[in-house]
Amino acid sequence: TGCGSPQETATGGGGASTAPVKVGIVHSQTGALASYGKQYIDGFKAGLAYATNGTNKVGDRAIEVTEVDDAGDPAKAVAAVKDLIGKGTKIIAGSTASGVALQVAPLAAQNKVLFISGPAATDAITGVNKYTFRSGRQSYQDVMTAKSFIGDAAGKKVVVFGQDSAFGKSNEAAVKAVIGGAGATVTSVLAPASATEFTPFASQLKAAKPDLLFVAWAGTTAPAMWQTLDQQGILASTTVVTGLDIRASWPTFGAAGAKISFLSHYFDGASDNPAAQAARSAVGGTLDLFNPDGFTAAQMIVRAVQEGGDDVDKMVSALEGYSFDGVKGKLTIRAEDHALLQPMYQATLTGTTAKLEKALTPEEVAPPAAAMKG
Amino acid sequence: MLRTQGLTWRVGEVAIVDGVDIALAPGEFLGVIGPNGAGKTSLFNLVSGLRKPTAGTVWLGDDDVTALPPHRRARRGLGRTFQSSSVFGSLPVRENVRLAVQAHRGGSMALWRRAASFKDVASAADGVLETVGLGHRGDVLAGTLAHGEKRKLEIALLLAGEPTVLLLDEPMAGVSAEDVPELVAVIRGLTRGADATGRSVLMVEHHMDVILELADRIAVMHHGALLACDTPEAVMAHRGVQEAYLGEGL
Amino acid sequence: MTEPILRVDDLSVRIAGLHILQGVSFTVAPSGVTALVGRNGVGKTTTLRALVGLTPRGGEVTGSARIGAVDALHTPTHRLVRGGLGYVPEDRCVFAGLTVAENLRLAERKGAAPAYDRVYALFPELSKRAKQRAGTLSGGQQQMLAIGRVLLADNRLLLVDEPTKGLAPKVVTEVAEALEAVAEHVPVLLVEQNLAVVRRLARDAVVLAAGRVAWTGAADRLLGEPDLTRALLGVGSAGVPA
Amino acid sequence: MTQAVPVSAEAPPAATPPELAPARRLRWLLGLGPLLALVVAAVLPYFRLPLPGILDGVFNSPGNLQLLATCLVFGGLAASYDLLFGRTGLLSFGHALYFAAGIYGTDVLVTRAGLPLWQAAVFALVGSTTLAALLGAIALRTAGIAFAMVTLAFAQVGAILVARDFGGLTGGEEGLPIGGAGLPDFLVGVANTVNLYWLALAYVAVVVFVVARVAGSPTGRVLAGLRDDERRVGVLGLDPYRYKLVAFTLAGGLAALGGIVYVLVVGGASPHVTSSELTLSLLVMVVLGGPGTRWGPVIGGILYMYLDNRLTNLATDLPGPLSQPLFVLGAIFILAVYFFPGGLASLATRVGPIRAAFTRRQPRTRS
Amino acid sequence: MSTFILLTLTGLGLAALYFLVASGLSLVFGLADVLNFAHGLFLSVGAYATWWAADHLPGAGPTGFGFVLAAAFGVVCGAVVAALVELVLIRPLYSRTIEQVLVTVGLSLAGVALLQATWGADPRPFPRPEWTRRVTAIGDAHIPNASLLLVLAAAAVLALLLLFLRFTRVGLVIRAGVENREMVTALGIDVRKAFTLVFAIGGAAAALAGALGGVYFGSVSPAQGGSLLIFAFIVVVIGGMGSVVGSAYAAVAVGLLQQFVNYYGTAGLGDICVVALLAIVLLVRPQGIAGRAVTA
Ligand SMILES: Nc1ncnc2c1ncn2[C@@H]1O[C@H](COP(=O)(O)OP(=O)(O)OP(=O)(O)O)[C@@H](O)[C@H]1O
Ligand SMILES: Nc1ncnc2c1ncn2[C@@H]1O[C@H](COP(=O)(O)OP(=O)(O)OP(=O)(O)O)[C@@H](O)[C@H]1O
Ligand SMILES: [Mg+2]
Ligand SMILES: [Mg+2]
Repeated sequence: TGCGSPQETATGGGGASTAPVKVGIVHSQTGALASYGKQYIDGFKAGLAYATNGTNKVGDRAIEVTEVDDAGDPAKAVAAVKDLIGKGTKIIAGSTASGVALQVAPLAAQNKVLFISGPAATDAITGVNKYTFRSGRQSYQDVMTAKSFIGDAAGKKVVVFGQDSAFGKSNEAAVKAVIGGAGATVTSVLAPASATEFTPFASQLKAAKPDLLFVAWAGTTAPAMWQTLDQQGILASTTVVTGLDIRASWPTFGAAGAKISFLSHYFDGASDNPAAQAARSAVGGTLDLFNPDGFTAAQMIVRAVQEGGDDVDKMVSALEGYSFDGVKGKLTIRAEDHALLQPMYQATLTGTTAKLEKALTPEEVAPPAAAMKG
Repeated sequence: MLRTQGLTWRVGEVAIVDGVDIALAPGEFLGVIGPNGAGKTSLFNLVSGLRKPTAGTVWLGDDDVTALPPHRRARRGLGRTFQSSSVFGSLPVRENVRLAVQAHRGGSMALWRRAASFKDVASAADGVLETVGLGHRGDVLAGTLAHGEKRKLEIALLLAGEPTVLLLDEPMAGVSAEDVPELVAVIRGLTRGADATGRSVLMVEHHMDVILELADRIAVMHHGALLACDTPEAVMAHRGVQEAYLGEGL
Repeated sequence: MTEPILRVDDLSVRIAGLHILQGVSFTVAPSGVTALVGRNGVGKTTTLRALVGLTPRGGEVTGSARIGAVDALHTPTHRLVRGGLGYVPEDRCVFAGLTVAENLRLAERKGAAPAYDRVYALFPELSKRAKQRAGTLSGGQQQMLAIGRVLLADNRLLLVDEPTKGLAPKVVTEVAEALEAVAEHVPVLLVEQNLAVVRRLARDAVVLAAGRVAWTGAADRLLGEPDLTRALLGVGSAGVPA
Repeated sequence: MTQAVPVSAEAPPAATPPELAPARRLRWLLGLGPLLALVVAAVLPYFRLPLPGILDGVFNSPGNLQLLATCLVFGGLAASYDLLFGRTGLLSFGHALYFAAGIYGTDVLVTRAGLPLWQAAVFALVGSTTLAALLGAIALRTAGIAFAMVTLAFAQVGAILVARDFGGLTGGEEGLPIGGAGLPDFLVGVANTVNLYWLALAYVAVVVFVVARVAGSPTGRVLAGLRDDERRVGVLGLDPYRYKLVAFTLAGGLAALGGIVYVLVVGGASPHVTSSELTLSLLVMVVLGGPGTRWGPVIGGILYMYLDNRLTNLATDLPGPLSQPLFVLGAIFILAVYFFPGGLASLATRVGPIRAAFTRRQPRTRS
Repeated sequence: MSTFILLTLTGLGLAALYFLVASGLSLVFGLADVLNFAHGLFLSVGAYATWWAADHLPGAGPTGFGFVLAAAFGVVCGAVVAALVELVLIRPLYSRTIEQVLVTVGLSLAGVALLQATWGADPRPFPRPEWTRRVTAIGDAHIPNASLLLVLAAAAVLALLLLFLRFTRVGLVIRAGVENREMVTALGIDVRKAFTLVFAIGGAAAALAGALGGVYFGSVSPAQGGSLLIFAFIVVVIGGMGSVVGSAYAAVAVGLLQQFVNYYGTAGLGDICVVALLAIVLLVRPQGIAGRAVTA
């Protein structure tokens, strides 16, 4: 033990061009989003192998990945990230939960490290600061996809049914902006995330008689919610659009599934290209919703290291505007706000098999450019 | 000093205390006797305000205190002990008394002053402890005191409040025979002693000789009602008392 | 001198730091009533509760107590009772929410046919009020129920704690008579404040003072000699026991 | 009579408030001890001390300082809860509400309203303390389990309000990262983690000092009295309700202060802090440490948070259910009850006799 | 009007769920003074056991009699687990309420984590007999059969519990024990057997809630029990600890209040109203609707 200043923090690989590059993955290994986290990390490993041709090296520098569990708790995530940064890590990725992403992003800016947010869907991450990127899709792109279901929105009556929570509210806002902006009248019914009995809300939705019902509901109560909407005859009477969740959830739709039009971020079979094939074989047979996010994150990191070495600002500028082929197809990191422009999909679910209806080009679903906040 | 009129407490249809009238002159010592369950403790509960009477009134001095909560009555100089001794078991004896003293002197609501810094409280407390003969036990946890000592401590807590009217509920209960004379002396001190200025005492006790030794008058309770209230001699002679209490009736 | 049904040796009870019973030793004859007397708070109830194994939590019991061959201090309460020990607690403790009939039914013991006829013969009141909630009974009736409960089964020994506590003289007499009848078949250890009742029922007497046995002997002697009575029970006009 | 149990269950295993314990020889030394500990804890960050097994890497690495800061905050929070539970005998299941109020109050005022930190902190503190006073005034009309349940229910409302994200203030389940002009630079950035550590340390010191000071005050006496026998206190001429309310409010205020520190340490608020689990785990911390003692609760809180954080890192490598931090934590709850009946602090009193054996002076009776 | 019927009946369905959890909780508290925070775990156990049995247990299945068998299996599991918890964990801690709270809280954390480690955090599709997926039309109100099933089940459980308590000897012992445990032993009865039994009954009821709740929600997930527990507690306290009938009243009150406020008021207001109701009841009547006054 020697003396040291309490302010000092270890300094990266010390520039030595052969020192390994430290990468920290802070994601949910336990807690409510554990399975999302699992898919992410599987995808990441596949992506790293793919982008480095199996060497896990960039040039002659190994990529040294540290996985940390945040259990979905921002406090734990922040502690973990500070620890990693303190040990000289310059690249952080992961963030399964939006809450985590939002609280880690500021750290990236404060400490000038690269942060590539994972499955977290919140729009607030796009353009939050110069050092924050995202490897997944954002709510806005979901909604753009939903819009594609009703063709000309003008004069249509659209209702949003969502959780009375940040997730629900951000979707509501997006729908108002996107579909409402296109001339539809948008109203919304928000239910407490803790609700277990959905009949009151179902009755309200029924009374509204919408042309399009956009449902933003995540979490363990979803099956009960769908069952109620189905039983109250809502699925039969209007077009209902919602996001297609991970495979494990497909069976819980039961009969209701067939009556819903799904927008999808990704499902196995939505795309087919070298990256997808590589990913598929790497994760063992079938891809799932959040494999691509991990895969893409790895591709971005490799790119950043290739171009930037240990200089974070170089990494940032290397990523801005970068366009490449990922699992989903052609991906582009928009320079202004670091939005990840990517294809989205329309799908139908019969029993437990999803079928691709239509793939939408990145441009069709591109969110409007936001100003970079920090 | 203390006066009750038609004091009654019913639980359901049974009258546990039934129209009791007592009057206590300054400096007077009134003994209360009666069989178990006669309503003695209940009477005390009504007088000290732990229970609300269903009928009747309680006067302290010249004012009606029937509506006042226990702590307000205590401030007006009414102090009591409990039949089943209750002291602050997790506190040292000395702290018990200091708490009582400060409760009486005010200044309990002082979050930021060191309790130790209240020298007057400390000295007053020690004084009281000496009076009841617990001076040497100050540092012991009250919970670990022997029963008789607890009784003394209770009386100390009472004295600390410098009350003008004292209610003692079976102070001798569970006090081993050896301690009795001591305790009797202490209690006598309450009224007769130097520091006692016209202090009135109401005492429940099954221990007849103690009562006879101390009391100016004796009230006999039976089934909640006042059977007799007279000089010791008269009461001992009283036929009803013999029946009700000493049970010679059978 | 026949073998005593209950033999208590050097029984000590400490509760919350109080040394309540300080080495109590006495015996109970196999028939008739033995009175356990003493002023309030000397430890009569504590003694009985210790014998049935109901000493409150945190209380420690030492010494020995044998009911016949049974080691009372190391046998769980329910076993003792099933073994024929009847306990009538100080404050009756009938189940206020249950009817009289239910209170009695509860007291039926496995393996023994309940002797309702005996109980109803002693306390006709109870059969009349079978459907009434025990909580609405008068104190005296509650006491009868409490005693009736234990009489349902055949006991080897009854422990009865202040059955006349807070009862009107008339009721006291009734209860006394009932106990008298009971005592014909079963030995009784009776805690009683009312000396008249003691005089009427008890053959032997054990006097507790300050957690110790102060005197044992024939009840008549105790109550026959006023000085002794006074000295031990503090009833009367003078003297504190040595 | 059996029904008396849940009510009396309020009162924790009574321990004499050390402040009121009979003065001992060398008391001044004992007084100095804490000061020494504080100084040591304060300068530790200047040494790159490796604590293998306990912390990975050197003591003053940002990660460890962050972890310690979090632990310290909860040490203080537990101590504030002990003022309620251990010192006054009030079993509240809603204490975390005031902690959360401090957190969200500060966060919202700084991030949304753009107030400078110190102003936000003052407002949050005053606001939360007032809240505690108001809710306490209602809840304290009940007693025992009822009191516990009312406080639990109030906390639940807090959780609902935060989750519902009224007017987009709290950020709902996503939480609200603290930021904005109001935030002083020396609290921002990994390099400054040590400042957060010192801040948390200061907080613990403040709480322990305040609690000790209050426990040693005339009011402290009354609180101890309330824990033992409320009825008696009333007969002494004091209004129990007033004193209980004072304790409740003060404890709430201290918790809110903790919230203010916590939001800075973590750099944001998340709804986890409103969950009923947290409120219950406070009870665990205090009982783990030893209720009614000066250091027990602090140690309990620190230990609890340490485990809670470390387990997430250590456990994940373990097989089967052991990979679930919550499983291990829950198991620890249960084991703690059986193995530390009187809390960790009771270990001290257990070794007491041994110590006495060495020092000639015959030991004074202490519980 | 049809909305009213719909809300009422579904509200009762919710109430039924609360009651099934609360009744056991209430009995356990009333008799044994145990604040059982692990009670929600019994529900999860019942749900998972049923789910597991439906496709592993021979003879059991997702529909018809097979499902009944599966549910029965779940209920048995719930009862057994509850009994074990009482025997192993609670028994050494009687009349040490604080420690009990800690142990049961710890148990609930560990239990949920264990389920998660075994079957993952995501909801699993729950076996649902054909009939329970359909609705019954009353006027033009479509009542989900699942909630009707819940109401019937809860009513049956209530009736059985009352009959059991009133007419069986054990029931008598339990009622007496709730009043005065000590005196029951003094009559020669081993009251601790009754404790275990009450835990088992409570566990069984909760497990039934789990099995039917699974049908009702269409899925099962580890945290389900915990989320219901808070409300169950509120119901118990409002109803009066130890009173089965009280829990029934309270459950109905809470269920309907939530349902109607959520529809006519703004969403989420329902929960807050429930808490308000709790506060009011307790301030007016600290022992709850049907509870015995707690003597301090
Ligand atoms: N809260 C209550 N509810 C119903 N009855 C009560 C209540 N309190 C006391 N009683 C009854 O009132 C009667 C008088 O009780 P109290 O304690 O006043 O008697 P006491 O004269 O003090 O007897 P002892 O000499 O044993 O102390 C007893 O029969 C008791 O059972
Ligand atoms: N649980 C307890 N905790 C502390 N002290 C107790 C406890 N139970 C009894 N005592 C004390 O033990 C002593 C003896 O009590 P006990 O009830 O046995 O006396 P008793 O002879 O039955 O009196 P009584 O004639 O009034 O019934 C009393 O001083 C009482 O205060
Ligand atoms: Mg009395
Ligand atoms: Mg007695």
